[in-house]
Amino acid sequence: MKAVENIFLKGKHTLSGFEACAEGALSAGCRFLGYYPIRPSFEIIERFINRCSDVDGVFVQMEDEISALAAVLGASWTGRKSMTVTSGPGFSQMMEHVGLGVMLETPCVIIDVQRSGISEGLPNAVGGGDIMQARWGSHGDYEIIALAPNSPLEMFELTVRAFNFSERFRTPVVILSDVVIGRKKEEINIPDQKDIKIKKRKYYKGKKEDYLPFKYDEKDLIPPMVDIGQGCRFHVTGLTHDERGYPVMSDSCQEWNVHRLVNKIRLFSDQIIEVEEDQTEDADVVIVSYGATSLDAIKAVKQARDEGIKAGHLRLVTIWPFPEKRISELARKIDAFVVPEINYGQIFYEVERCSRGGAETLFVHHASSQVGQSADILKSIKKARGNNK
Amino acid sequence: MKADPRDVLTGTYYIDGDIAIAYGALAAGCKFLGGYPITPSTAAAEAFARKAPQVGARFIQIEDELGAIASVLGASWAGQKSMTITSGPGYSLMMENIGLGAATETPFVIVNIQRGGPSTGVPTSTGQADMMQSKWGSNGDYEVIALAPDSPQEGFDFTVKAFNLAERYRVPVMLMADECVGHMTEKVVIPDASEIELETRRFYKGKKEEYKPFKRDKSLVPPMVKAGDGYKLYITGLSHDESGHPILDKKLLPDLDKAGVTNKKSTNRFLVEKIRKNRDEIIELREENLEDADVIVVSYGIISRVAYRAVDMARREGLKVGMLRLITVWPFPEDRIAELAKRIKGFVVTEINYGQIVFEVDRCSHGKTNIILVPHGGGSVHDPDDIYDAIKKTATEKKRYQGVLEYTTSLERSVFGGSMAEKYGK
Amino acid sequence: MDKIIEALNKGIENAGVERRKVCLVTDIAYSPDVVDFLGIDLFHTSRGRAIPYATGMKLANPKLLPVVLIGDIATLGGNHFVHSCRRNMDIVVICVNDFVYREVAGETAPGDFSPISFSPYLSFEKPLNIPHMARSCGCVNVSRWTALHTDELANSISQALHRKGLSLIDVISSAPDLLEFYYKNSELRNDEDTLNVEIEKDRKIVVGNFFNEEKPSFIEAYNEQHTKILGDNFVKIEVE
Amino acid sequence: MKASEEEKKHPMENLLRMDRIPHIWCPGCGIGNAVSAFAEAIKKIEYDLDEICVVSGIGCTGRVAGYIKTDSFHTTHGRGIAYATGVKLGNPKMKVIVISGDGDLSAIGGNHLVHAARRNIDLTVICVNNFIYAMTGGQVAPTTPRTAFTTTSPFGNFESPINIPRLAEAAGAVYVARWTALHMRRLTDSIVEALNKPGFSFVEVIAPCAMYYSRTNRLGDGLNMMKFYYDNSVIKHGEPTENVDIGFQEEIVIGKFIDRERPTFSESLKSWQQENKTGKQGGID
Repeated sequence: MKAVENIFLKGKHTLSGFEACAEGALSAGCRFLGYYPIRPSFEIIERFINRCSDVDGVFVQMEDEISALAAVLGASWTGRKSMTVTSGPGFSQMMEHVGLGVMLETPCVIIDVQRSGISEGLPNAVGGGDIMQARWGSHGDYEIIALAPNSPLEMFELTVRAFNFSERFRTPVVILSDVVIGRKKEEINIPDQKDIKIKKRKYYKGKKEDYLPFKYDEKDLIPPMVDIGQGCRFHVTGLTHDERGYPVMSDSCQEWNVHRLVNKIRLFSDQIIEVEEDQTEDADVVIVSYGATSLDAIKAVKQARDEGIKAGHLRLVTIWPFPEKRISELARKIDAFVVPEINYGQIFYEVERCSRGGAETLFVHHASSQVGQSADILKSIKKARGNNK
Repeated sequence: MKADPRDVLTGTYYIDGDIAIAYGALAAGCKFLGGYPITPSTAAAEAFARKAPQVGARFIQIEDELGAIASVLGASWAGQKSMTITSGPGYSLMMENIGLGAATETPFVIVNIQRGGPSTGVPTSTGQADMMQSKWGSNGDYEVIALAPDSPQEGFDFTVKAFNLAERYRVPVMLMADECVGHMTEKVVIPDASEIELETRRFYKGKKEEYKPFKRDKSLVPPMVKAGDGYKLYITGLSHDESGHPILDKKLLPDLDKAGVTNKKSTNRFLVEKIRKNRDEIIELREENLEDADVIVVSYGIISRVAYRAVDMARREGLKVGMLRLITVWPFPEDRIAELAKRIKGFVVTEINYGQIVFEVDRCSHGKTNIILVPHGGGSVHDPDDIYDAIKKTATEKKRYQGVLEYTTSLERSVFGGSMAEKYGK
Repeated sequence: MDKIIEALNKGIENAGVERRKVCLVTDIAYSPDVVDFLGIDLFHTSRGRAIPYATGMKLANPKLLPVVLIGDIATLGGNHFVHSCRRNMDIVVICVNDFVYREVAGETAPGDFSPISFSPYLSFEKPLNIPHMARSCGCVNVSRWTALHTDELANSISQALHRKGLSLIDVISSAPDLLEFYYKNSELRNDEDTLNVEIEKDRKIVVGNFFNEEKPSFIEAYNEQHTKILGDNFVKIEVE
Repeated sequence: MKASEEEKKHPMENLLRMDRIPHIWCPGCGIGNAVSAFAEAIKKIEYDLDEICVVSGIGCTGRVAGYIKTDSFHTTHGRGIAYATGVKLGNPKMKVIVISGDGDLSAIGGNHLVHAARRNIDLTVICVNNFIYAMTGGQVAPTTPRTAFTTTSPFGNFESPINIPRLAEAAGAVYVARWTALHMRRLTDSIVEALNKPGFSFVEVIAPCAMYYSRTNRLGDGLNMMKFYYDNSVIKHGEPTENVDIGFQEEIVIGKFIDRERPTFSESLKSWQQENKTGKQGGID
């Protein structure tokens, strides 16, 4: 086995987004991958498999996506940071276990390489239709964290951050990636392993006999965790449970349990939300974009500015929780939002909601064939300005 | 078309919602149910299984929910009205195939007897937290129709309605009942078959050679054919064109440009358009006292019955309160909400979750009015006093909130000793 | 893959069944030409769910003859496979078995391929013996051929179309350049115990009709049991 | 004479969550027997209790994990084995046991059973087979014998039941045994053997469901049924699993059917990684 410090890449490397994602997972300390192969996510898996014997990682190809996520949840409780990699239809199959992950407060990362269209759709084309699914796809109430990278470097950085968030908030974190970002090759500068901030799991420190798996910290609503095999001999269940982890079927227990699960993210969303803004200070029209469409949005803003239109750009790095406050704030200042998406309206609805009538909201359907083209976005910017003049 | 008298169990019954739903399905001419047992929906499957062999309907208990929904899709293409019955976790498992059903424009009905979630949650108690999931749960874009009954009688009526909508729009229709409705025993009147109006599937009538499964007219809903009638169908969950053929470069090369360019031919956008454009025909609302209302309570399903009491209490106090009950939750009545928002002081939204439909109300009111959510995690229904209190607060509020205000229920106060939001500085 | 379609065409032809009643249910995307060539309906369902899809079709319209052509039988669809065999559901299942073995009967396969990317199993795992699995779940008609055994395969298919209950045909198939290799390295052993037909390194691929027995099919059992209890009140499933 | 504190204690107190007793199972249920056999077996193998993990799915038997005082997980329906696979691979030191019902393991979880056995993951699976879905109120299960009545087979079950030992064997399990709930000593010994066996071991326990299965089929109370199963079982060690089908109220063949050796998943993975490193295995780069 190689010495640990030599395992991680550092310095300049030319990597595709998918490769960067696998490297990011390794750097973040991911040591377990459960997966089922599905196009186009396989490149991440291949990279991880080839690298993971260096770091004593484990991977397993399960019989379907349902069991892939189940295995990841199980492995996470052993103290290994765990992830799964999938794509649209596979993500749909995982939905039940996203709920279990939330309920058992299991840290794990799900990398969803979105593909175009509903059902099988176009397996090789870029898509953006799983945004709302990431938030609402499992039954029952929960909140989730979802990040959308837009460059190979971000694939690396956000993967690391996703693991950090999952450990900090004890929840599944979804990376909503796509093939445009994943297949893009770039020279990226990977920081030294010791400069990468890794969030450690919050472990329980008290007496073993007194451990209660869901006794949460008043400060941040998160219960400290233990690993399997440490001797705490705890029980956890997907049923509504009390702090001992035992099932209790009452509405007050449900309130105690689920309202906290929702609020542990809702009330601390400021610590999660990150947006990237460009020229929004004086803008009349702001484009709200994420992932692959943000590349076109950047172009459109530049073109619009060249034509003398005051356009700005807000890129969602964190998609969920949604930056409600910032959108509301902007809505009061500007004339219109333009939301380009590779779907028929998902984040658009969120922007419309949060603008609260303050600004007009225009949707641009961005077909996967249009990725790389900014004409439609530019047209909408002009239209938005026209409407308000 | 009228219902077939052989399928309709005309009479007055004292049964629970699950059974009423099963009888509704039979009355609607449902001939196939693929199911897997899950509390609290099993009584419906059991009732169907008892009656099915006698009316030529088939019941099969498949090995899991994924199989159940897949068999329903197959049965629908074989030319029969078909349905499945499930609850939260099973519903989550069905997500992939709901997408397939929507993509192939297969008419079928899913009954979801909602329970407290997430995950296994409280299987024997109520919840309403799968509402957003029914619209957004599968990957990619699609639209569905969802109905919310509030009593066993409506369980029967809406099941028939659900089948009619499914056949008319060739779309998955969700009957979003909940545990309370499913397990509540009440009087159910099943009318004579001649009084039950059924929508028949619109079959293609033209020449065989010219048939294209996804070629549509103005209604945006293409006519259907049965499998095995010699139309050489090619039905796929891949993005397809009018003739149903997948749009893919033959060698499945990971070539973005090729795949991208071809998707212009895709019929995917009709999946959303056929519902969005026909929204006005689909949406059904129950409105009460809205004319003079200052505050409108928005609710659906079982919780509307609790809300009625709160509204009653408030009315008696002289507060001008109206009641808006969503019969169709999806598609969402955007225009009506926007219209109402302009002239009232606030919406009070009550649902058994921590905020789902309330966000839609918030979106559609465009910041014109206050929105108060009275949440509940499930396991039981709201205390009407909480709703009453929220109504009163909204009626007297002078301030305009930014965003949804979450009302601190008595349950939250008793469990957490106050408002969580206040405690953590929100 | 074309070879299997060819055999299927021949099989339907030989069986003499009404062609349009045959429905091909698959989880693999085919070129639309296949539909025209075969003159039947094709349903491309989600991964692994072709068997229950066909089950629904058969029960909703018992006159149909669903043929399931499926690649993910052992992985995603494994459970449906197990239980359909148990039920003896009235469908034909053709399993496109495409795991890659580099060495068969001591010969190394030509060409370069990556065992990780294209095999349904990781290369260090023991693959499933599909005929034996089917057998132990209660399936009573099991055969295996390579994709190049066109005539034998067609025979199996036409025989399966006439049979009641589930027939499993395991077809060894993979990249076109390997078909010849597999064909060459196969060995015909009819009525071989399915226990011995495992595909292993350095061993020939055993093909043949392994098993053919009578057992009431799902629909027969359904009709029989309900008639027994309900008598005239029962509406039978009419197949013919 | 007063009982001492020690005597008052339950003999299995260090293994059971006494704060959760009384349990949810009905009087006359066979799951309790399976649990006590399991507890006895754990005691016998003298394994560090901290390094044992029990995973179960959903259903009556799915609740077992909640009563056993080790690290224990009550997961989703049918996915107990998949979850346990993650636990075992994540921490190979753990002894991971899946205890669940027939519906959970063989219906919805059938695929995971097959593939865990094929991979030969080092798990012990104990399946309590009561021929019915009892938690949801008595629906037909894949194990329900022909002609038996249940709520979703109101006119008698017409499907052939699955023979789980045979399925497990065909998939590649290294240890397969079946006992009834009254064969306590033999069942305990069998679980001990299974626990000590590296690889995928499977023990089926035939148990009565006194609430639903017996009621819809008029089979008397739990004890009658247990006695019936006991009296009508024949022990045949090494019997080919194809002969161990179960008919409605017919003879049940029990015993240790399979005990064989195969490399486990971790062993295969390790040797593959070794080969891979020395460059013997081509194909991936």
